[in-house]
Amino acid sequence: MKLIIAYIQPDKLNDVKQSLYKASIFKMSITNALGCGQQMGYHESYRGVDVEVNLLKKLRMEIAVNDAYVEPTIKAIIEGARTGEIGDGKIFIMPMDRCVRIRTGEEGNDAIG
Amino acid sequence: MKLIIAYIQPDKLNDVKQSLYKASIFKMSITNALGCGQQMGYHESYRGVDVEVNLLKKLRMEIAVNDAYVEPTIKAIIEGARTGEIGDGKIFIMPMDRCVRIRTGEEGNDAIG
Amino acid sequence: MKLIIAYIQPDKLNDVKQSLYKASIFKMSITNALGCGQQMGYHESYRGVDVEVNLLKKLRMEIAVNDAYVEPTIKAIIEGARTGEIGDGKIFIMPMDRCVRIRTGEEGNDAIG
Amino acid sequence: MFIPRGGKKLLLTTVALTALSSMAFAEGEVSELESVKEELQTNMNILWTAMAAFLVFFMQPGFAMVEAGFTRAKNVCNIMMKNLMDFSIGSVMWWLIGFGLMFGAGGTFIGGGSHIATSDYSASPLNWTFFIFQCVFAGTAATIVSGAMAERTKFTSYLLYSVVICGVIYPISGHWAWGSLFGVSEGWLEGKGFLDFAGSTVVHSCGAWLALAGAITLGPRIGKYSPDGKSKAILGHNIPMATLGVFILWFGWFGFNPGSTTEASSAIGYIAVTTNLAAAAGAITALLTSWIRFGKPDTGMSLNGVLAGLVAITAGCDCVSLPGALIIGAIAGILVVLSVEFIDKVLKIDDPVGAVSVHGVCGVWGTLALCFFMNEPAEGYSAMSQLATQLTGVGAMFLWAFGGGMILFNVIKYTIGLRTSREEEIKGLDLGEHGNEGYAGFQIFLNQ
Amino acid sequence: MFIPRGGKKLLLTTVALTALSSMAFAEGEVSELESVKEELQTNMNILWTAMAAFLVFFMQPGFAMVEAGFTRAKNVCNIMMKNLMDFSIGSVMWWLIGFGLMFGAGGTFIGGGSHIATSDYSASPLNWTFFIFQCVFAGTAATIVSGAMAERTKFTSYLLYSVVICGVIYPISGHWAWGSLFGVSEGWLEGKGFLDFAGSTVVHSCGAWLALAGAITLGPRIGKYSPDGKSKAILGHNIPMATLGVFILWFGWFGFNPGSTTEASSAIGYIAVTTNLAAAAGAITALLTSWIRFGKPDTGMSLNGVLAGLVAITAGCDCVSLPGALIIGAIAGILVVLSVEFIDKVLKIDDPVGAVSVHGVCGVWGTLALCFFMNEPAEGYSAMSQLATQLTGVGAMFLWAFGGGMILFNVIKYTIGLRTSREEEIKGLDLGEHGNEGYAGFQIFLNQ
Amino acid sequence: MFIPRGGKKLLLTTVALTALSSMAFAEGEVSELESVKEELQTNMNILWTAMAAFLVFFMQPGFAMVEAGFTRAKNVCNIMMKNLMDFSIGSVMWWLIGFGLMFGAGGTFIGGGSHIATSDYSASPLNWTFFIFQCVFAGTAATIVSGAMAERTKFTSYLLYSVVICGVIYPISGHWAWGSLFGVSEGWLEGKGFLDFAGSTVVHSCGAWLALAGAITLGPRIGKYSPDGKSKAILGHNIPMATLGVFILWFGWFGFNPGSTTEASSAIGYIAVTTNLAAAAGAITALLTSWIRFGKPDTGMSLNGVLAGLVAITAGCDCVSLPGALIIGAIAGILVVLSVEFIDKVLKIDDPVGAVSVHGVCGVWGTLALCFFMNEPAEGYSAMSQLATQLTGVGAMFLWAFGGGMILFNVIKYTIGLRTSREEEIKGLDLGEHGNEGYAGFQIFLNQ
Ligand SMILES: Nc1ncnc2c1ncn2[C@@H]1O[C@H](COP(=O)(O)OP(=O)(O)O)[C@@H](O)[C@H]1O
Ligand SMILES: Nc1ncnc2c1ncn2[C@@H]1O[C@H](COP(=O)(O)OP(=O)(O)O)[C@@H](O)[C@H]1O
Ligand SMILES: Nc1ncnc2c1ncn2[C@@H]1O[C@H](COP(=O)(O)OP(=O)(O)O)[C@@H](O)[C@H]1O
Repeated sequence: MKLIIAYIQPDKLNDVKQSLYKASIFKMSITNALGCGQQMGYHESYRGVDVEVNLLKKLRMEIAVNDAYVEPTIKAIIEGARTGEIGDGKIFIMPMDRCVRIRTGEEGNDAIG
Repeated sequence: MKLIIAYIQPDKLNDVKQSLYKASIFKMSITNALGCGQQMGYHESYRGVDVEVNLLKKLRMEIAVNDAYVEPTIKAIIEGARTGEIGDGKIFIMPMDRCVRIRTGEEGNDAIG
Repeated sequence: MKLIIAYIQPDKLNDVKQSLYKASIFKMSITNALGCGQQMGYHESYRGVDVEVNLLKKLRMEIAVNDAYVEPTIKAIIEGARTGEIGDGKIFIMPMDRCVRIRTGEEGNDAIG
Repeated sequence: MFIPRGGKKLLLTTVALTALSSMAFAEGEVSELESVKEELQTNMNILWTAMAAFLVFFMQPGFAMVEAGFTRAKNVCNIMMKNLMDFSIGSVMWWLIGFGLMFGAGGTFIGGGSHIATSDYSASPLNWTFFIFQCVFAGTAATIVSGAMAERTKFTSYLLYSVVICGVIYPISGHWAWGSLFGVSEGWLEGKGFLDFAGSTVVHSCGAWLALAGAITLGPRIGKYSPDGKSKAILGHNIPMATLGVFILWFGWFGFNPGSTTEASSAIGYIAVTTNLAAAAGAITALLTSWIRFGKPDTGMSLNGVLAGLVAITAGCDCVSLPGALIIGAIAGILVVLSVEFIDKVLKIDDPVGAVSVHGVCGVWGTLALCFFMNEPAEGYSAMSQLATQLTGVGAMFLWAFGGGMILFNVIKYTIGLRTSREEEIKGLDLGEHGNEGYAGFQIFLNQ
Repeated sequence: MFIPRGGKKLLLTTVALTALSSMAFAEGEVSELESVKEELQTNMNILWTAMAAFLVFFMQPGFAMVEAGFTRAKNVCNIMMKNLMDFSIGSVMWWLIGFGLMFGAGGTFIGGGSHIATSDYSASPLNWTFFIFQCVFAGTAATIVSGAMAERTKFTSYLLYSVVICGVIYPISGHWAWGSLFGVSEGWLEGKGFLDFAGSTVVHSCGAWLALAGAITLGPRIGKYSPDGKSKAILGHNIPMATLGVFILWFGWFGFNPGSTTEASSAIGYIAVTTNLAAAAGAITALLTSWIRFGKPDTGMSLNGVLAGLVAITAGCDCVSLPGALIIGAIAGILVVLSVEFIDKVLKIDDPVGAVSVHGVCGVWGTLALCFFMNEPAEGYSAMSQLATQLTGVGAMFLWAFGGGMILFNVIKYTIGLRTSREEEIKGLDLGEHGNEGYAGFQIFLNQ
Repeated sequence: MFIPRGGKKLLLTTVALTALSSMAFAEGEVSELESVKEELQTNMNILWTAMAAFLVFFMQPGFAMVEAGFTRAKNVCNIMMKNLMDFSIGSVMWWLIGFGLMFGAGGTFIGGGSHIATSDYSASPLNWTFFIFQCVFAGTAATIVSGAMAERTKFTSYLLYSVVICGVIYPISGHWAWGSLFGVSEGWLEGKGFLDFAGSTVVHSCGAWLALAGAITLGPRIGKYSPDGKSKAILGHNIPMATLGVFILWFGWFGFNPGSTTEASSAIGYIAVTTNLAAAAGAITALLTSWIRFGKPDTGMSLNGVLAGLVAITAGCDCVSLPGALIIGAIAGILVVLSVEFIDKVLKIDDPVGAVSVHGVCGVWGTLALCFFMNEPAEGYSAMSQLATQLTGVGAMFLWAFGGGMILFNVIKYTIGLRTSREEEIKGLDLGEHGNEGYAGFQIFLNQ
């Protein structure tokens, strides 16, 4: 089992959700995040003073999947999130030992879906 | 050492904290998250237009524990969070290599508690 | 590859960013978190009723690094975040299997930076 | 400026007498001057009373902001809706029956049907302005209750309550003390010489005792008291919003108190000064009291202090001296802090915004206190006998509003139900009752 | 109180006549009394009209709060700026040419140049007060458009629009119905006996039809309609802010309607009562309609219901009966809910705050409905013939404002461009147009 | 309408003279008419002055919203408390000693003890209305300082400051220019013919120079300047809140400027027009200036532009021509942007809301500029000699308020301390000073 963490542009969420759905991946969790990456930030100005914003708003997705689903998930995320421009984001794949469904207590591959 | 990630219903936090305390687990970190799972969302309506809300508000807990604490922690979370209804949440158990306490620089099992 | 998770005091972010920059670590992601730790919380009062706040506001940093960077990253975080007082925070180091850059699809050590 | 007994009634009577006399001497030149003078003064009174009514109307969002600011984000739409609808329903009920019951010709206990749903405005040029002024007062009494019942009341039940308060409860007790203001009827309390210039008792206590009945009948919010009965704080989600609300109320009170002259005269300025001094004093002493009791100057309590001072001065704003106004406000600021604590920690009644303390306790205080701070007491004035009269009024209002409230809310409770389901309360009334969200997009911790 | 035809014009004419007569008999004693009376009454009228103008000015933040509350956090600075600048630009344009075109000497279709950028205030004591009162009315018409064009309009293009509406579009159609109020000119519509006391058509429909043209020309916001044309909800980010806005507007409307007397008289009170009843009725019926149609009482729709009632009563607030006011408001509350749905789901025009339904549909409704609810119709009054006149006015306004709007917005579209770039719309206009952030520090989900 | 020198004083004198004359001829018929006229006009003046005072009072939440909107969420309770308490303390101090020092019988430098904590209101019917009107002016001066000292001032020290400004500093300099308005005393500045109708200098500059002294004594907020002295932006947390504040202030200013007539006359309308034009022009030019300098139209600066225009027109709102008003406002809008930058980047003084630029720089500009834009200058009027007088007033105010402020704040600094601890400033004053939280439940990034 793997836990897939993806950072994407906030406005790409709907596209990513669509392409995940197409790949039959329906479960995920999302948090707000600020990201610092190759995209160098932008400049706001506030009352005449320049503000260098180098922490950009990103969405962080967490998807727990069985091993067989790793590749399709990565592919689907890339498909939904890629624009080809800097700032598109990253995907991190982490090993996961166990997964438990709180409602039933069941574990493992069944619990994930 | 393991990092335990749990998604629970927001209103279950106090119950989970209580049952964790009873199991002598006092340290944890919490973030807000939006979750998409078996629970199919609900319908709000806004000015007459139906809104399908399929990202539900969840709390995400992160608890780093020594191996001996994994089972008690899982048990405690389930005890506190279970209602038996869809949406109760999931627990993910991840391997963790090291743990460092910033204040003292100490590492490993001592740093976690 | 490792994923380094650090919980720090919110007002230490700038210092930590500085010391990470000095160690040539430029990429990171940040979320808000509430933390429960050795620091025992504090008391607000609201309209005469005491409020025990035991979930303190923390920042959660996530930094994906190649193995060679693990030590410098930990050192830099400690340098930036340490005050010596309770509440300074924790660092968790997690194994990471793969890293993918969404924009290019490239993987591994190159994708991380 | 001191208006010895019966408050505003005399002013109107004077106007009426003038009108009479000017009619009597209609042929003479002087009387022509008189009639021009009266016509102009009446227009001025209309102008003033209308402006004051608008200011009092503006207290509605003030109440909404205070209540919402002191409660949780997940119930904010529901609170907005309650405040919007109680005034809307109240306005219609006021026209349908409220005004008639309060001011129509009738007995000393209840006004008559002479002004039920009337469209006739020929009687006196001030009439419709008087009507709207009294309408926004009724709306104020109605909306006070909302805060004490916040975060757990069924919306339908609240709507029902709104129908009853503006249609029946407020007008009847209002008739007792103010029935004669319209000139066709007189209430038993004003007959006794009860003084309540702008409504510490008639408006504020009326709302507060209903609020108390509501809060008791509902029971506390989930999580307000720990299993061992210790009070726990449920934090308000937006203190600047509550502060804006308090400032709006303070602003509106300049219509509430000085406007109750319903006449453009120098009394306006004096009443504005007493009102302002009492509010300021209430803020200062509430600040200090909270500082002493809780170790830090508490924002919520200081805001309550302003309202406490304002409620307290309302009864005597026309007749107390300036040092009197200062003292009345100052003591109200202390009282409100102690009362909030007492009701919360000892009585264990959950009143999220402190409505009972602000409008009830300080309303009583102000109604009684005026006896001792008269600016220019009339010849033979006795503070103790006035106090007896005031006590009668205060007691009658408590029996009526609290008793009536207990009956009303219990009838609702055992018929259509007064409280939302546990699940709805936890998820928030916005989703449960309205299917709406107050702050879409904002990330908010919902664990309380 | 009923002012048979021509609305406020007669009032001023009476004053003028009185002035005349008092001059004619300047030697007699009575005329001295007359002139004192007139002087005092004029001062009172100035006082009242000025206060009313300030209340109407205060509607500006009301509109800003409603619009911002019903839209997303990422565009909130842009919305604030539009509301600030349309009034600022409008005020300057009004002085430069708007007032002259609307009220200056000229033909029945357009006023003349006699009051272009004038600094002369000697003509009549009321003049400058009249000027500021009419200025804030123009500002109201201008700002209505902002809501319908929210979240996707280029800022520069919006500024350009502001110049044109207050400088040209509003004053010209305003001249048709109200030109004679200043006393030097008369419009063709008022000549026909068109009744629109405070501007259901002249102000609100004018803004609404321009808004409709703008919303059509812009097209819907990204994500408002799914590829198969289904309407999707884009949630407003701050419902308490929208509610505060509605209450502020309600408050301001007490300047808008009663203030349109521009005279301190007993009509103020009556108009305040009709206005308040219609607003309350609109809130109640919109609540019920949304409850029936969507299963829960919707906050946004109830708020729109208040505004619907207010817009509808504006035309006839002086002349309809009280049951009439109640019915006009109540039907407006139903209409607005159905209209918002119709425009959104059937016409598929994206109007984020429902401006076209509130100000356009209910403006038309109110302008026509007054024919059937006259309080004291004049001898020989025929509802049907009045309806014909009203229909002429309503139709002329639609042609003028919608037609003019389509031309204006299309010219802008094909020259400097009307809509922001796709990327800017997605990231938010605050960053794109202003480089600002509305809620720095707050964590907000930006995925919509 | 032009009131040549001494401003409002003459108006009151005229009234007094009329009163006198009507007494002299008490037997004749004409004088009876005179006395009726005066009685009615006085009631009207009371009505107007009271309403204006309420509008000016309402500026208090305006200031609170602007200050809070432009600063960080973690200090919002503290800012609310400062704004609440400075007015509350100010009101009490004003009654205790302020009013007496400013208007009591005394010398030309300082008023006397004749009206210290008085409860006597028999002297003139307008007195108490005059008292409350002046009280809210004092409150305005006091609250200006809060913004410049935001986010780092100890709460106790701020309370102490509030006692001193309303009790001593403002009344004394106020006496110089306006002492004679009450009729029992005259200040040296008005004696010289200094013109400041509604207080560009007397109120706004007074507050601003105190604010400057406060900001200098405090030093900048942590993180405002990088180690190498580069200015860094600290973002305001709530721009819609700041915008609402500015609109409320604009609304209140219609009480501030037109209200300063303290008389219901046609001047009200004219002053409302000049005030509105200057505000609009200030908004437009500040928008353009920020656009040119920063590449995008900045929201914060446009909001400051409105206030700049309003402050600048305050001194001459009664006497400048309309094009003059437009130019005065327009230049103020440019000045404020440049001044904010200059103070921030060159002088490196940290004024979070731009109070010194808005109220100080534009206050001076407006006080001087009126000399050149007189609408109907009196015979023999010389702009240059008037300028000399104005410069005297402006200079005297600077010396008094800035000098007094430096002494006051340094005394506080070296006794009880002026600034909160570093830790408290970083965690936020809400937690540190009050143990409160402004937005409980909302997730907010606290890393600044
Ligand atoms: N090494 C890393 N550790 C943690 N987060 C990262 C890392 N690299 C990138 N991110 C996250 O991914 C986001 C996008 O990265 P960025 O470098 O801007 O895009 P790209 O890969 O297209 O150049 C960043 O804003 C940050 O949130
Ligand atoms: N595979 C997954 N990956 C990431 N998060 C998940 C996954 N499955 C569930 N979750 C999280 O857990 C929450 C509860 O899951 P849900 O399926 O609704 O409950 P249940 O397991 O009781 O059916 C979801 O809202 C989501 O936040
Ligand atoms: N075992 C743990 N699991 C998850 N989070 C932890 C754990 N221990 C500490 N934290 C996080 O680190 C923060 C700081 O920990 P704390 O114990 O207060 O500091 P210190 O290590 O200096 O005593 C906590 O508030 C919490 O967010």
